[in-house]
Amino acid sequence: AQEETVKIGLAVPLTGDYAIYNEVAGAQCMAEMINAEGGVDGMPIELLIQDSGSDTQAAITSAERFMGEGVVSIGTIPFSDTMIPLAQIVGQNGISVIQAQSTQVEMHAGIVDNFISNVAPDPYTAAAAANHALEQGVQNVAIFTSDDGGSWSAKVPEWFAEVITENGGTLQTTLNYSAGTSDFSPQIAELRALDPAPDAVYISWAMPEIGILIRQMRAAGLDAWVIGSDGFDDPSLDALADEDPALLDKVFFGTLAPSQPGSRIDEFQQACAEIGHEVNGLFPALGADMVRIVAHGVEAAGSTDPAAVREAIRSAESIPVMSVEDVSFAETTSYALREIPVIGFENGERVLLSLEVPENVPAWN
Amino acid sequence: MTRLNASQRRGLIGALLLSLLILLIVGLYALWGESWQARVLYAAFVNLIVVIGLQTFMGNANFAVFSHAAFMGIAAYAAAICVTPVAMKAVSLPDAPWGLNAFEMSPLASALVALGITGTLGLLTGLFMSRLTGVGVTIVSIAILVIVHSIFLHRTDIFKGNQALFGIPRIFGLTHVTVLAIVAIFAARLFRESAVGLRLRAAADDEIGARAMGVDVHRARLVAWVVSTLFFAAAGIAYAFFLGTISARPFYFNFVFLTVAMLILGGLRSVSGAVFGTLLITIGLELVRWLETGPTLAGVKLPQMLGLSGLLLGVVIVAVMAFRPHGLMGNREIEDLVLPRKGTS
Amino acid sequence: MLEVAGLKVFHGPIEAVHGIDLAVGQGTCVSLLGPNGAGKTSTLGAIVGSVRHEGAIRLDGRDLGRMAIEDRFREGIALCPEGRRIFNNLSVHDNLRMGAATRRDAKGVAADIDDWFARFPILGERRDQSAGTLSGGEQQMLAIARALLSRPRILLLDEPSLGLAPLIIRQVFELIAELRRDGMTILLVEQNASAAVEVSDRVYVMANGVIRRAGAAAEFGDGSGLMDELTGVHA
Amino acid sequence: MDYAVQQFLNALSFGAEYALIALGLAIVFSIMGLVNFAHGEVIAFGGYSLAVVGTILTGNPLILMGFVLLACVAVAVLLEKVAFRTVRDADITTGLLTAFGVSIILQNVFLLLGSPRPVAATQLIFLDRTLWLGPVQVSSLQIYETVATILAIAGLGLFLTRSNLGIAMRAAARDFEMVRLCGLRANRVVSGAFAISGLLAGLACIFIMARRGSAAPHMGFDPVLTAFVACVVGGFGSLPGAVLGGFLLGFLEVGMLVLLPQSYGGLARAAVFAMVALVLIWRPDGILSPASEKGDKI
Amino acid sequence: MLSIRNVTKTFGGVAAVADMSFEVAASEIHGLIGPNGAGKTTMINLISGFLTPNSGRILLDDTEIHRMPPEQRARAGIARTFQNLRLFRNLSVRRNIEVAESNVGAGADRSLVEEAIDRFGLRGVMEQTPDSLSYGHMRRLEIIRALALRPRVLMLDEPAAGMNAEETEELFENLEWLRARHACAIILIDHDLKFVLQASDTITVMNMGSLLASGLPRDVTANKEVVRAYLGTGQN
Ligand SMILES: Nc1ncnc2c1ncn2[C@@H]1O[C@H](COP(=O)(O)OP(=O)(O)OP(=O)(O)O)[C@@H](O)[C@H]1O
Ligand SMILES: Nc1ncnc2c1ncn2[C@@H]1O[C@H](COP(=O)(O)OP(=O)(O)OP(=O)(O)O)[C@@H](O)[C@H]1O
Ligand SMILES: [Mg+2]
Ligand SMILES: [Mg+2]
Repeated sequence: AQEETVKIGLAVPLTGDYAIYNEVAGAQCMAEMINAEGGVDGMPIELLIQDSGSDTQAAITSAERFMGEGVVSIGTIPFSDTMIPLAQIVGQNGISVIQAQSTQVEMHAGIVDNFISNVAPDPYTAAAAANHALEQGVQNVAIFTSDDGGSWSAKVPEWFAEVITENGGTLQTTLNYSAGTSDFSPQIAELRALDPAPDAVYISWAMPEIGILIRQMRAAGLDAWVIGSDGFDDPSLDALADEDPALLDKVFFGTLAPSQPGSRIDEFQQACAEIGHEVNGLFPALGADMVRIVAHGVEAAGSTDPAAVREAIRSAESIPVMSVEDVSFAETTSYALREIPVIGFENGERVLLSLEVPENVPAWN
Repeated sequence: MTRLNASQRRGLIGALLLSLLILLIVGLYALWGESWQARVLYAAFVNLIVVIGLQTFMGNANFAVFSHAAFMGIAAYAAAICVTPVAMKAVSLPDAPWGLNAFEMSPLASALVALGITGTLGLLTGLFMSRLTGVGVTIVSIAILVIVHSIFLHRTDIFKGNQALFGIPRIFGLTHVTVLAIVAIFAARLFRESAVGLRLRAAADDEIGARAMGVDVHRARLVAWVVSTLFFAAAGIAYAFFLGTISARPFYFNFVFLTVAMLILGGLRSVSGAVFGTLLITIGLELVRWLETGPTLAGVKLPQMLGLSGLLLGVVIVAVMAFRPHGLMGNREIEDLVLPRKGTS
Repeated sequence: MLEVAGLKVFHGPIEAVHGIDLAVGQGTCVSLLGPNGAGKTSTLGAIVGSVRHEGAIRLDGRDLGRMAIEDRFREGIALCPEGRRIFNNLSVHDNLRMGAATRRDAKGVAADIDDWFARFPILGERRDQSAGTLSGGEQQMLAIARALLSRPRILLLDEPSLGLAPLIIRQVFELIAELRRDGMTILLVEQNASAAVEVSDRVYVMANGVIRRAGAAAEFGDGSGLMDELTGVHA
Repeated sequence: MDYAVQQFLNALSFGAEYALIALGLAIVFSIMGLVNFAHGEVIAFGGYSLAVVGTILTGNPLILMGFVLLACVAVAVLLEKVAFRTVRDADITTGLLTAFGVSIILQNVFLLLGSPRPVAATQLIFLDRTLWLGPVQVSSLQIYETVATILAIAGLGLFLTRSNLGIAMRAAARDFEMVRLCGLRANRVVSGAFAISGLLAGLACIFIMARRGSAAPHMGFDPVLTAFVACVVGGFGSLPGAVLGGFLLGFLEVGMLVLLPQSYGGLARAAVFAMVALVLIWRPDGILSPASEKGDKI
Repeated sequence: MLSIRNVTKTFGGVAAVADMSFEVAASEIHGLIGPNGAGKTTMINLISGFLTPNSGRILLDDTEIHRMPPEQRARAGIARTFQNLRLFRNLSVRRNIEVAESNVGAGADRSLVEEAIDRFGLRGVMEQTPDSLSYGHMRRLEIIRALALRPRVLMLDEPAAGMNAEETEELFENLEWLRARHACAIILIDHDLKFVLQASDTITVMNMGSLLASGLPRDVTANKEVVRAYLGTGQN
């Protein structure tokens, strides 16, 4: 039966520990843009949003509710402990989980077959960042790991180090930290004791800890590169330039989609601001891609039947999205193989340093 | 000596009344409920078992403890690792040590193993928990929570940390957890009215007075502690068997706050309080979740106010503490509302 | 000096004192006697403002009715309470300082404290010990001393002899007599009727929340048969 | 050698920060028997007020520091008035749970009014400058922090044992009404205690903000949890105990980070807490057990 | 039956009990008197196990008990009341008694406690919590609760404090009844000398932690030392 609207459920964390990873703002903005142009095959897109409070049970409950309302797809907390059971449960009704920003490798191990992520898994960003580091002549690296963020904080630095060592570099030391660290002095003392001084440190984490680390390293006279992952891709990192643009001089990160000034994301954010949506940062912006992908699937399938839409998405040669020209799931089935941007800073302004699909991604599945 | 004294008989009546309430709710759902509400009910009953377990220690001994999520997690992981088929574990736990991914057990055996492991850990921790006093109990319980959580996070080869341990057979449904909840209610009531329960409550009021009356305070606390960990274990098993995927995340502070708030609202001194508190907060949270999405009420579109649910918990705790420090029920049990005691003037 | 008229005292919903009248003249000692539960402590509680009450309480003609506890104290009403209520966690010396906390003359306070140590030498010996570890009787002495350290205009004593050895009881009653001679106004609640009557100018006898008898101390002889008479009526 | 000295100084400043927060907890506990878990949110409030005032009013760091102190004192006193006064006579558990409730409310208010992501407030990071003492590099912040903590401890100790108000504060811990019966305005006494704890929170907030450069809803939770542990290890309710516990925790934490092999790095926190549990088994009331201070006799 | 042998307890520098020895025979009422701070309450704490002696021994029928924890001594038959009441505030009067009762074997004499409840006038308040009782009732409840342990030694710390002559008399009669009804030794501390002398078979007088005198009531009151340290010259 033909529905009059295309419904997308978002059982996402607006509060709680993972609140910064939700894709609501970009999705809302994109849905409004599409609806303003007549919708998808004449059907408007409707977003059903519920706060999961970062809690798995709450997310699944909301998802079950959405199922009753006939959604085409669902987005949720981008961590596998929620995405897997949720996908299993909504999969019984043929509904897909389509994530705007999930980089977790586990989701692509074949546990669930109704999962699609708009971005490439973590090893890609690690490899891209490592490749750029090698180009800068980085040889000796130290990495920071933590168990607090799952494989994202624990494994990604190791993948980075793997690429470095495979190309003749050295992993000098692995340092540990925990979420909420507000003083890295002990780790910095360790870094300072390294001989030779490290060329680069890698950490897959987010603000404000990153800011503290950068500041304390620079204050301690360590001028090694500080390299990171998509967690760096947040406006609050750029804000360090207000203190001192030099703080960001030797900082870069591999991320999910280009977000420097003049990039498509940047333009999208400005367009959204004009129609009254504040879309702040990478993760919120990527919600727009997710909406575009679903819209494309509905159009191609000619229906809102979730399974048909999923098939259509997977068989499409290219799907135009907001953040890059297009993505495709034809080869990978569950994630978009994208060019990975490496972004750095010049005088405190973001610049795109490289954009490639890395060839030398460490084995991850 | 199986003859029950007057309080214990009243306890059974009370437990029966509470069970009827639970059955009534399940009945209402069966008749008119929507499918997503089954999940709400399931989660509520799992929480109920935890809150009742909390009541057996916190309520009777009058200490605030926060380690229950840890024990629940231990049981959930133990049951999950035992029950998940070998073929699935090859994918989900490829690096597990000690042959953990090379065996599988029946659900019943897995549950028993989980209860056994959790109970043993309860006993070991209880040996020193029962010796601590005052705030020390709270702090060591927090230490247990943090330590267990760190181990979950760190030993990713066994627990997968904040990633998912998936592929657990989804064995349990609403019926199972309803039965478990009712068993828990009876067990907690009988414990409260037992000699140990009575001594524990006496010691909570006046430890020195109780010792002078021959109460072995440490032993009573130890027994209650171990019993309460078994409740948490049951809840953990039910959680894992229902969801099919677990991670370290749900077994931490957020869950602790939620369940403690439930207990406080109802009143930690009584089992009925634990039940009412759990039900009320569950309903309240669902209401808030619905309100915060900005529904249309009587033709008026309410504004969207996402994020209120967290606030609600805090407000409930503070308001209850300010206006009814002993919770809705205080010292009373459900049967005290229905059948007044003789001789009270 | 202190006048109480139509005083009712409540503990939650329970009315413990049912409208009593009482007067304590300047420089006199008045005893309030009666069996357990008569409402003596409740009456004192009302005067210092720690329990809910109705009716008039006048100090030198001024109504204290709505005044807060601490303000009544500052008007010169000090209480040596039932159960002593010393600060267990403070040293003996600091307990005494608390009694004088509203005084501004640090030297005078120090001198007064030394006086009390001279009067009760055992307290002096325990000067820096936590008051909670004192024996029952030592705590009682401390409570009396604390109440007097503020140099109140009127002193309320609630069973000051409770738990004291005979020797010390005598000392306490001698102290009361001495204070009276020095012009202190005293309202005394006691179980030890004969000793109380002996030091008093006037006696009120209370039972079940009402005043049963009132009169000059002389009318009560040595106070002995008093309680029998009362409890006989209400047994 | 250089490395060892450096790590020693690091441990000292970690310890000083915990001690400062622990003192704030201990003073409220020793006076009111309240385990104030909302102390962390007082610190966070200071952080947010720095962010707000720093962007809309003035960038002058001295004024801002004064303002942070003021904000923390004000919010601590306010919390006492609206939330803790009602549970003043309640037992420890009631107070502790109330404090938890207050902490949850405040965190959510920060979340709703602010944002889940950190709000930048970098006006105080200038406090953190690198100094060289011979070959050893120290942060000026570490020095300020250690000195401030020592001054705070000394000042507080004198205040509580010498001044009438200080003695009254300790007395109020036991018998609130009796303090009033001694003519002291007890509400002021308790407000005073909260003001002091707010002041200590404000100091801690300045140091934390000087390092973090941003405020976030949960920023106070972890340090306060650690400080709470420090209090208990030291002997809850004992001010010297809080200080001792704070420094002990600082040394344990840095020691664990340095000594544990990297493959066990994730267990550093677990190891610290396990040691704390061991200390408590050895001395259930903490190292400097305040039992004598409580002075209870049977 | 209960022997205290050379027991010493010091707090810091203060010897609260110094080298005390005395014997309590089965089914006697043994008065323990002395000035404030003499160490009487400390003595009871030592016997009931809330303090352990620095030196010396405490024996119950030739068994050393001075290293046992209090609860074990309670179950061995040593019961006490407290100078400051220690009732279980959230339990009904009945359950207060049941706490003690739960520690005695099934063979115990059930009717003892029931009779005591009637005699002490608590029958009508069994389902109330102690807070709602008058102070006198609370004191009586403490005694019954201790009695529910079926003690062999019952120690009462100032049971008559705050009672008037009439009530003290009633307490005395209840003690007499108790002695007739249940064979146990009673250690009685009180400052109401008339009451103690009337009730006790033997009296021990303590002063500054040590034994000052002991013997029959009339011998003790005649003792000059006792008069000087405790009673003061010219009795009242
Ligand atoms: N806090 C309270 N709550 C309820 N009732 C109370 C409270 N305090 C006293 N009462 C009741 O009020 C009445 C009077 O008590 P009060 O303490 O004033 O008597 P009293 O004359 O001082 O007796 P006593 O000689 O035993 O000290 C008693 O019946 C008592 O039970
Ligand atoms: N825990 C303690 N710490 C220090 N001193 C103590 C402690 N307990 C008792 N004392 C001291 O020991 C002495 C004996 O005290 P105890 O309470 O036994 O006296 P008592 O004979 O019962 O006196 P009272 O008749 O006044 O109750 C007192 O001087 C008291 O100050
Ligand atoms: Mg009284
Ligand atoms: Mg005594």
